[in-house]
Amino acid sequence: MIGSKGSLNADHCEKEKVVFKKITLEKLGDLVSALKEKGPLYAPVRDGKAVNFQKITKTADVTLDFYNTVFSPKFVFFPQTEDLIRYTLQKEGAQAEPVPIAASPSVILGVRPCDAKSFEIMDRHFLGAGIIDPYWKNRRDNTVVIGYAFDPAAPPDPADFYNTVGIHAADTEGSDVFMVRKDGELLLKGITKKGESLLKGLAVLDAASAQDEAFFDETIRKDRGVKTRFTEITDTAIAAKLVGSFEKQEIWEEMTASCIGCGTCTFVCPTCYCFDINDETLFRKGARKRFWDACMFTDFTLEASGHNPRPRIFQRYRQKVCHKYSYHVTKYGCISCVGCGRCTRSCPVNIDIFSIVEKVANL
Amino acid sequence: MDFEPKILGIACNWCTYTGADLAGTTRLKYPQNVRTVRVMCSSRINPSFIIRAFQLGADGVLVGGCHPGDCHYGTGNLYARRKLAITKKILEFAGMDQKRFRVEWISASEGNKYAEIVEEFTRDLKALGPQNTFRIEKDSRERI
Amino acid sequence: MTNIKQIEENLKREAKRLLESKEVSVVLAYARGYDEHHPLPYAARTAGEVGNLIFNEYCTYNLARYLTKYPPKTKIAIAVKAADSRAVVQLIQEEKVKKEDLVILGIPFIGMKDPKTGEEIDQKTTCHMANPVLYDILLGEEIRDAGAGSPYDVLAELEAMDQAARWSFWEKEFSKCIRCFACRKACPMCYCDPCFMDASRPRWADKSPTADGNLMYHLTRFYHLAGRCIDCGECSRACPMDIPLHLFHKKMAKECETMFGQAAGMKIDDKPVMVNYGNQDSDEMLK
Amino acid sequence: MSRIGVFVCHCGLNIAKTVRVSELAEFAGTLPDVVVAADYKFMCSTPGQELIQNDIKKYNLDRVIVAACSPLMHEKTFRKVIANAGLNQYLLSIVNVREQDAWVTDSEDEATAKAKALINGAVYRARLLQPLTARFIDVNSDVMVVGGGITGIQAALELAETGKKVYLVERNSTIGGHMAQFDKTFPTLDCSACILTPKMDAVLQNPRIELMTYCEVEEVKGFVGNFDVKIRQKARYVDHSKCNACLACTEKCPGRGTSEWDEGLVKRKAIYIPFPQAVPQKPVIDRNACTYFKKGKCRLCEKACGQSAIAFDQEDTFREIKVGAVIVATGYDLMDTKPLVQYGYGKYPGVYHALEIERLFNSAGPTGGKVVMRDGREPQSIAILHCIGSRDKNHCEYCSRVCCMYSLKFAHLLKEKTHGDVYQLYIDMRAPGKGYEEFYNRLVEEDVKFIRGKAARVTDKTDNPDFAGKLVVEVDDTLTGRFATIPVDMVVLSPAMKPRTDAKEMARLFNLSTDKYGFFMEKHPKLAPLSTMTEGVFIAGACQGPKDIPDSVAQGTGAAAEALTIVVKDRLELEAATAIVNPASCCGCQSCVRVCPYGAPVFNREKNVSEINEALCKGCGLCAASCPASAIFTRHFTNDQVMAEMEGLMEF
Repeated sequence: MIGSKGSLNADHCEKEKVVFKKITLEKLGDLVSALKEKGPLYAPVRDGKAVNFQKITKTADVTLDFYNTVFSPKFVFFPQTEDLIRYTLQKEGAQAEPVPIAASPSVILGVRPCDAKSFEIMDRHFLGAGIIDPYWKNRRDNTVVIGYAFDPAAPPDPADFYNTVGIHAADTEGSDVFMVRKDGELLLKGITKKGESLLKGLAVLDAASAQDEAFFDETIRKDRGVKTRFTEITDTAIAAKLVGSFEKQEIWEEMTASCIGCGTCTFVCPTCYCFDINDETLFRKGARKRFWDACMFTDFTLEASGHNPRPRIFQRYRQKVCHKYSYHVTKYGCISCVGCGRCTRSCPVNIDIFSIVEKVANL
Repeated sequence: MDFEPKILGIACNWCTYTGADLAGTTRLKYPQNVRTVRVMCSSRINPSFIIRAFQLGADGVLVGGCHPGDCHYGTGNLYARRKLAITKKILEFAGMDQKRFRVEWISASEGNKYAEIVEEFTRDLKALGPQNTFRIEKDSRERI
Repeated sequence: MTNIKQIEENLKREAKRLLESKEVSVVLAYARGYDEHHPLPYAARTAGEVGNLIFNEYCTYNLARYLTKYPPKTKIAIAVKAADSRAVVQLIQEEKVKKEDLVILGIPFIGMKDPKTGEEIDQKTTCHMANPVLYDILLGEEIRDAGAGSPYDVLAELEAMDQAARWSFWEKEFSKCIRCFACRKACPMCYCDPCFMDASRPRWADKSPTADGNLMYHLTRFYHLAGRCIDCGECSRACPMDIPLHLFHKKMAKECETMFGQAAGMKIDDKPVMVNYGNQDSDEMLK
Repeated sequence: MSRIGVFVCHCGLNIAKTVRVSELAEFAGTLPDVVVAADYKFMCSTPGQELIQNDIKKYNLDRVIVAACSPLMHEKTFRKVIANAGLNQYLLSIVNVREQDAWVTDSEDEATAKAKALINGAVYRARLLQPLTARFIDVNSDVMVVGGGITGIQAALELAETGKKVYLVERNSTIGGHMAQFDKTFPTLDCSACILTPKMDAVLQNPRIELMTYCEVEEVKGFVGNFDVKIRQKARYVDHSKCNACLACTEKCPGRGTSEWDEGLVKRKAIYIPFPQAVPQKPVIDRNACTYFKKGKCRLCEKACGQSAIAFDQEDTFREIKVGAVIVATGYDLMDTKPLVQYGYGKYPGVYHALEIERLFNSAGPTGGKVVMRDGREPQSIAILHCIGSRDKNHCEYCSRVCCMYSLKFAHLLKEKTHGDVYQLYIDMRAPGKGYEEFYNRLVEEDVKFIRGKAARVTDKTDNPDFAGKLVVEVDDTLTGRFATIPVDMVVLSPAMKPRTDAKEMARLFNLSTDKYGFFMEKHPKLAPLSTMTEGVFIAGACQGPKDIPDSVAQGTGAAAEALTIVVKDRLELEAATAIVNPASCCGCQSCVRVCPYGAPVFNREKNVSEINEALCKGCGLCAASCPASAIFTRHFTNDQVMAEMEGLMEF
């Protein structure tokens, strides 16, 4: 399980010095305003049918009445597009300047436990692979994550499977502050030092009672009982199974037959980190940009010669599954999936990645 | 200074480009706002060229071809007419002022027509002012 | 209207018959997904697999998209609803599939639901037809009292806007695009692979999702589908950002119908309008 | 990185008067990738050319931009200049700063600013230019002429005269066409056979003409200079290599078929030559009329033949020929007048159409040249009805051009032969040819009754007892404004000339376009009336539209000259700026195949991609603009080149 491997950001606070606060939901606006003063705030906003994290400009936009967002909040640390270098073409050649890596202290409010966990998985790649990605690191270091427990009373979405990958509906792991909803109130508990100092600096918060604390702990306990799906998978076992099934082309073709090859699943995924880098010029000005790419696209592996090692959809889908549940285990010690169910929910043809993983596990 | 619109012209080699040359040979005067790309046939024009021209900051786009029926390649401009007609509808529905996109059939002998159209188009575009609908704002290309 | 359970039964019966008689080697239909509200496009290849087939209100997806992935001469049976059948017709026009290789299983049904929202799909957001335009076997009774109205009614609001308002509408919508390309991949008519957007010479639009690149992508795609879009609404349903792409496609379909007198995917011997010209064409179209 | 040289021409004062040329060169010098920029009085002069060539060598240039007059003027000149300096000629960009800049404004500022933008556009484009090589193909020097009417005969004879080998393909068993059916020709009234038969004979005698009668073109492949044509030789059931044309067979034959040559007015034998002067003079067997083929016995012809030339077991054979150019001269059909029931053709025996009348006049015709009707009577009164089907929006909107004149000819001949009353019912009298108006004037003198009005109806029902037994022609006389009824014995219809019934099929074979009536379309109505959209295929005569004999003959000669321009060459230079498909991107939608006017793209079903036959491609770029996948590159006008040029033009 992921949790057993520990976290790279482990600066968890001591039990006895717990910072525990609360605020009524009516005063959510005040909390939002207070957080906004600390720096850029990212929080869930309803736009049409969907709720998504957005950089908050209007306090009233923030909503905490949602199951989960369509997109994961990974973009706060890893934006879909960012300029790395900006340049001007001149007679003598290009004049280029790197874009300074500057992130102001910011807060993400309302992150579900599975998403909070995803940040730690991404840390292994961006910080722990021998090369530290300065863009990721800078933003991670400067951001406080306020986690938000799933409501134990509400049934989980059928697409979700976070507890089968070892994450519970109210896991505090990955969060700096963890938030539980109690009737008309929000209970906020500091999980890390970063989180505690944020809470301490928020005058709008009230002190929480022992009763509140009991409710908080009870919610976490109850949420451990929330079941998403029933097949249990273990990282190393599934990793090995996948390696063994790699050559079974027919099975893969059948399992992925309905995939249309769009990039939706990878773009909504909290743990997909593949990107492309491209120089984009208009007139004489341009930028070297980094932006999300998707292994489901035909041109993801297209080589300059015209050769494509993964020309077919089943090969690309297999790559996605193998990467998340096998190669990632080998390389970073855990699977790269938090069971948030986003890919399944967003898939235009209702493909469920976990059903495929289950099939492979049962081969 | 007065607003001087930039017009991107795309002219077919056989009729409109030759007609534009004729306007010069006969020393007709018209505004210098049009910059022309020569293509072999109006049917060569990919509708994306028109969209791109507006993105690049053209205040107007003028496409010129042979009169239908007189195409050097026989039927090229008949296809072009459909392509450009639908392009016009796309621009219009996207919210581009359709007066900024003109398609004219100008034969090799119609130097005066060419000059008149450029004159008229320039005047119209001056009245419309700068095109800021599709124009790429160079500094706002980044997003988070 | 035939009961949906009955349609499912008919579908299974015909699929079994077609596969057993070897009339076809594949039946394209739907199977249960991770739950019954989320069906999966499914290709049954044996009579034994027919048991996996289902049909319910959530079987929205336009299966014509899968036709082009089979090698030529594969005998395929395909389950189609009204708009889906038009996609098949359009593909036949474009010679991507041959009529003689297909057994079209027509489904006359109104009241499909969007699996993502669970809500019933408003007919006006699709081609507003109840019966398939072409089929070999109809899996239910033809619907005679289909709702009134035109598929273009939903355009009224946008059409009434002035140009600036329309631009700000589309500018906002296109700026949402994340280039996941679900729209083009879900589209039964978008069978180019690679797409013009994947070309590197020239890059029609920046590879990163910039607002201007999004504009170029979508407008060009609207052009590529002008006269070809059969108005199934799949693009808008596939879009994770809820961009109402179908509205633009509808407008182009309406314009093509007005100018060229031909709607997409209605007759197999029509020639696609954008690779054709006609005697009725006039310079009025350019006004 | 490119190394671009920019050369600004003053053109004396033509450019320099309005454009500040040195400022322009200076500006060009500041642009990225431009390594040298210079201006000079006359770039096209020898010193100007040397300046460019020296700089190419000195600065190792790989792209050249010349800002001067229109590319339509001097692009070829400068291409040669850079080619002589060792650069590929397509690595040149011309900036038009004269016709489209200096000459169209008086403002120095405006002209200079525009010139800068144009040069910038050229620099953007030049970076992406690709070297192209002109390709040559060998040319087959033979020509095929399809159609052995007067037009085809003329074309074949003219070509053979130049020493070229000609295949003359005719579907009938003789050449001669419609002209062989005519008796006299207007306006000179000389005998048709007298002027035609020597030409037919000349064809037969010419060793360079291979006459292929009773043949049809089955398939055409290839392209200009190299057409592969498959020809079906229909079974004649007579071995012409053995036949000595004694025609003993035809005398013995008991079979009866309908004489096509006599427009069905009489019967002919089952083994027959169509008419006495037919070329070749060798018979064929009409299977449908032959007793042996119908009943299984007879074979009288076989017994009569001393050469053992009769071959009942003959079958159609096929032959492939290679030619460099094709002339299509397939002629016309006369409109079938039966559907125009108001004129009673086919209902009243006294109604004839124009070709039938021609046969009645002819001394070799069914009546030996006497004008007697189907019932044996000599007509005492005859009405000639013009514009039957022609100039009629319901049938053929066009004027058939020849009917007025031949109707006048008929009037003259009828007058001469019957001394009866002859009426001309016409809408307008059209006589625009040489000697035609004079001919009309002559007829006016000849006591022919001209009634200006289109005949409305021909009927045999009448209340007037004087008209009993007559055909009554009803007409609105537009000169008197009165409705007239004319009792006559005979009615002659002058029907429209129409495209051959199989013209569409023929058009498909040769990839020709047809106009809305079905006549073959010329490439340009004025400047290329004999060329078609398929290079190397020419059209002549009435297959392009109604024509009289002089025009047809002139076109035959013209088409021969056109064909000669191709086959006179050993090799043909192909357009270098053609389109090419990138098979890796092609989605197989066949849009290119559907739109190309030249049939250059062909769909390869095996690979599921389109391929372009560059020999057919003219480089218009329609396919590239129609390709949704951007898989087609129109060389020299590729998408990236055009887009880059636009970017450069819009920068300033």
